[in-house]
Amino acid sequence: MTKREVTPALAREFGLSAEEYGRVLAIMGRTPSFTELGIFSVMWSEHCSYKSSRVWLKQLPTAAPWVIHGPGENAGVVDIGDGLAAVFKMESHNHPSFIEPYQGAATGVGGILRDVFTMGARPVANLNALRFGHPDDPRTRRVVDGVVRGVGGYGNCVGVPTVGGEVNFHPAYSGNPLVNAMTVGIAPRDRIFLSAAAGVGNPVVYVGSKTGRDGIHGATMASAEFDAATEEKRPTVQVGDPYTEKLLIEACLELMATDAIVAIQDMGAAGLTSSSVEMAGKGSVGIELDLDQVPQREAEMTAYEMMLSESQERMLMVLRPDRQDVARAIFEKWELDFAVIGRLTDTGRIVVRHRGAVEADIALDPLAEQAPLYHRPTADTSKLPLLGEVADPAGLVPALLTLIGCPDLCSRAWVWNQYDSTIGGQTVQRPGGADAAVVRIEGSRRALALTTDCTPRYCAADPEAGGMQAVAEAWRNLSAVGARPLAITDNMNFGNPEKPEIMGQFAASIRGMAAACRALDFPVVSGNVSLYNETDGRGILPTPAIGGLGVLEDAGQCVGLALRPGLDLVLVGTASGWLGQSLWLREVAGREDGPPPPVDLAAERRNGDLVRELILAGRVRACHDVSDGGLLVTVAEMALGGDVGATLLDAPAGSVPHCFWFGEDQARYVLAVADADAILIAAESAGVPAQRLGRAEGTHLTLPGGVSISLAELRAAHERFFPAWMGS
Amino acid sequence: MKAGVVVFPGTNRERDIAIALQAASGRRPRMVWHGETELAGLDLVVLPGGFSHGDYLRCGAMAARSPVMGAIRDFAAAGGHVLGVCNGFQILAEAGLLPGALLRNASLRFLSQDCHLRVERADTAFTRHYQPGQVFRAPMAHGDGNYFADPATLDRMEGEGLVALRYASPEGAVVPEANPNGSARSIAGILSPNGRVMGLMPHPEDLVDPLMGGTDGLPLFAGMAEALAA
Amino acid sequence: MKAIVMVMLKPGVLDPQGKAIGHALQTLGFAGVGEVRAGKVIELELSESDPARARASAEEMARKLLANTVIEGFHVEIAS
Amino acid sequence: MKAIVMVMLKPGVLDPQGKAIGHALQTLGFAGVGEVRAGKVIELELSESDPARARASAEEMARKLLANTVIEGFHVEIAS
Ligand SMILES: Nc1ncnc2c1ncn2[C@@H]1O[C@H](COP(=O)(O)OP(=O)(O)O)[C@@H](O)[C@H]1O
Ligand SMILES: [Mg+2]
Repeated sequence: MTKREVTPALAREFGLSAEEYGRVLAIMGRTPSFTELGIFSVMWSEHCSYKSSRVWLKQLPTAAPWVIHGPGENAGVVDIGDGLAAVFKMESHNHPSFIEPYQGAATGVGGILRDVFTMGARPVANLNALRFGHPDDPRTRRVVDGVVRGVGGYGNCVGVPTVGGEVNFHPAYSGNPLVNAMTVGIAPRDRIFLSAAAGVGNPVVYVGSKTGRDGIHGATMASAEFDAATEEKRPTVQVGDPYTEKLLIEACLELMATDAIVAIQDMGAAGLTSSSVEMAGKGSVGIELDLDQVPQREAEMTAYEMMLSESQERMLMVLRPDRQDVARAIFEKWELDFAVIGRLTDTGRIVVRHRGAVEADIALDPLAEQAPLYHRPTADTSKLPLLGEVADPAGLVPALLTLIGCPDLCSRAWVWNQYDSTIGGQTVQRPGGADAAVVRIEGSRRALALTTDCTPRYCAADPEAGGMQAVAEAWRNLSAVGARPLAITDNMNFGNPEKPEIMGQFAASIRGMAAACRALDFPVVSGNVSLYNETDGRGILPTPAIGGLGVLEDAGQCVGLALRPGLDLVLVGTASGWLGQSLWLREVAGREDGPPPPVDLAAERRNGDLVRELILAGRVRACHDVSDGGLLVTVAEMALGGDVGATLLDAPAGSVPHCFWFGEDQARYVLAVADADAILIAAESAGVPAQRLGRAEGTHLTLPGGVSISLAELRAAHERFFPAWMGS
Repeated sequence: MKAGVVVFPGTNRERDIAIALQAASGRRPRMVWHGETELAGLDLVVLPGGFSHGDYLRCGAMAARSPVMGAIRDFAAAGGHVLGVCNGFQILAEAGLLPGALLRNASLRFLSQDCHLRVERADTAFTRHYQPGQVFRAPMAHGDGNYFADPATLDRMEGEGLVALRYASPEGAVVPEANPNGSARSIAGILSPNGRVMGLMPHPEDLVDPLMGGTDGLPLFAGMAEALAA
Repeated sequence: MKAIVMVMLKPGVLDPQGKAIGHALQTLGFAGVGEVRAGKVIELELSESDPARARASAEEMARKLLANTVIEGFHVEIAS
Repeated sequence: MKAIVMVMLKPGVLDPQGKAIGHALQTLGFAGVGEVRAGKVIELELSESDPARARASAEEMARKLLANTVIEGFHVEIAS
């Protein structure tokens, strides 16, 4: 890219406001060079600086005795016992996935994997939380097809099982799908690698793939200076190479078994710039880079291009000088590039040289400390009035068929069948088998439970309740397999933060999440913020996606959701018949209305603790939390899971049947147990409401009053949508 | 049984295979790097699943031409036993150690799901712990498992009893509905004429522990451990 | 009339497949191999008998379906 | 010198990808599309400057690696 004269207009093109550019001038004491301006613009971008969200994120609780590293590192780290730590994080690749669904999703998976293995953890599981436009929108199919292929294409090839996730559809995501990828890894708890550089004189080493002109600063793409010739060289969509990533994982883990690494950081957004600036900044040292040494894929790359390239599958390390050869041998064995591209200094500055010229020379402290931080105005989020009575237009069985077959509730087998979920040989609960995926830790009885959750329609109606609900549901899904919930990662997907109503949604969601995290002892240890998810001025539904992690001491104690014949069904929790924002209301009554179900955090905790205790005591054969679609959908999913029918008792006296069976009250679980009476007694002594629901038997789901529907018919309705829609 | 597990760049199910071999034989297999050519002392060589060399160009194509394959060819010629699973099967076919080729799944999608396999030959070192006609469950995870050979080759293979495993319904019926990837004659696993080289697409190694939902795959490894006990 | 549509990644877009093939050729001892790019070729039997119209139609197919123009370019040849 | 190697499935080998493309073209409203076959193209930059020798070498690469002759045929073109 040809250098251009640095002017306030160019700064604006690079996404810096006049005030921000003024700050750049003050820090530099002169007009910055083209490359320097590029460095400031990416470091101070929303993506790297969290300038709109930082003030709010601080409100999230991040500590607990088992938290080893909270937010601020490449990923969160928690103690899972046996001298091991789980390392995990979730990250969005929303915009790239709309432009190029396959590569956008694939590189999203690649990026989050690097965040985890850069800390010394072997990745053991991937999850993906996906939101798409309405299925009737002609664009949606192509996006779904590409995203699912991309997630699978990358994860399957690197050999990390994809064990869970979620899929939602809503018109608000039509021009703005959400692809949130989560990776979980395991490391010895005393062998965690961090990114703070140390040791003046130590070599700065680049490993992985070569650098090309991939994904360079979006702002400059619109530059009027582009002509036909540069058009060909135009910053391009990043293409992922999972094969190289697999080699990079093996090479890094092999090197991490030695004592060669002082600090390590993946090159993610803003590539070499953010990795070198952050490593040096965190370690309070200076750094010198010689770009002539950077492995390059294309000819004639400029300093600007190399500093801003987002080529995939690259890492930056600081090594002990006497271990450089050991490291080089390992990377050469794995056929990866290895190059010493600089060294640490004591100047507190980043100095970038290329072809004999100093292309950038910036003091690191002010670059970090004077980064913009905005207290953007927030508008209060209005609450919807309570729903009045809503009559049942359909009857229970037709409503059940509609719900269990609708895009938001139907079987996701079409999706997860494209993801290798068994590789590693440790997957105890695969997708669809339980409320959380369960992955055993190789060589032990211990296991991790993993889930992602968010109900965006609740968040849109009441962001605070929605944020709370998302955290509570993640906690509930972990409890429902018998795991002890430990911590979450989050992915805050919102619209334009410059609009007060969007910032209001953000702030309220954080408030709700923070309250739930505190009440459930479920801190946030990592996360990601994705703003400006808008097309033509219309924002997405506020979507604070939550990735939850829990631990089981003995994988053999976990339960799935499949019914078995002869068991009693018990509902734990209270059914008030809450229809506001329920799927029944939307799919059956045709309304999106009312406030979402309130979250009673004390009840969540009490009910979940009881359920977990019962599971670990071996008194529960199957368990499923009650979420989207309500009680009858929950029971139907359990029946389909075990291929056994159930006979249900009457709704309690005084309740309205369709409200009872389809309401979406929180803090509830359905248990399948051998001895319901004993469970009811246990619940009573714990102060937890519980009631008998029915019994698992036969080949039909039989509702009170004797109406019944065969499992075969239910299954056909449940499994129809995806294959029919995608044409195979 | 002394087993070697070959690791190509991009192989990713070597740990799964090692776990299954150890569960069955009590012995840790030796990991053999793709550049090695020394296989002396081994009773069994396993080529595990994965995406060797990214599976770029064609699945298994580049791995089939790597140095270790010459050694494996000699090892097989000298009567050694070789098992290729998934990518390993693709590599053996690309190397010409087994007939035919593995094409894209008929659905053109990666398929990760359980399938059922009917045992067509129970008199080999690999399958001796199953009964003839027995059906067992196995996970599968591949994009290119659609077995192809020309009709004459298929007829010859059937005649010589070289089909080891077929996709079937849980009840053992070999029907199109139970053929997940479009394989010719529902073929899931085949043998070399001397019965000492076997390739199969599914992953019995991922079903050897009740915690993972069953032990249907264990007899494969137990059978080899018994037959090849040194 | 036969149309042959060749679809290749645009210059500058990473081509992991081409890279791996080049590497493998080198390992197999082929000397003098420089850059390798991998792409797709689609052969279409068209009922159209006018070459110009056949080309125009194949090009439209490439734009609409055969190529992903975000990352790929294409090239059409007409044979009879 | 540039060699272009086109690799196609042999006649008689089922080509589900070609079939799927044909079907999709029809759905998009393209009329008069008969059989569709999908294959691969590999472009090689060769240091060889003699066209005949370049061709011979590309053909050997195809036989040894680029095509699986159990299922695929190939065709080499030399451009300068
Ligand atoms: N994108 C996905 N990838 C893998 N598994 C998925 C995906 N979406 C949904 N699943 C799986 O489908 C099952 C049902 O999902 P969901 O209805 O969201 O569960 P819940 O309501 O219990 O949280 C879960 O096992 C989940 O992990
Ligand atoms: Mg759930």
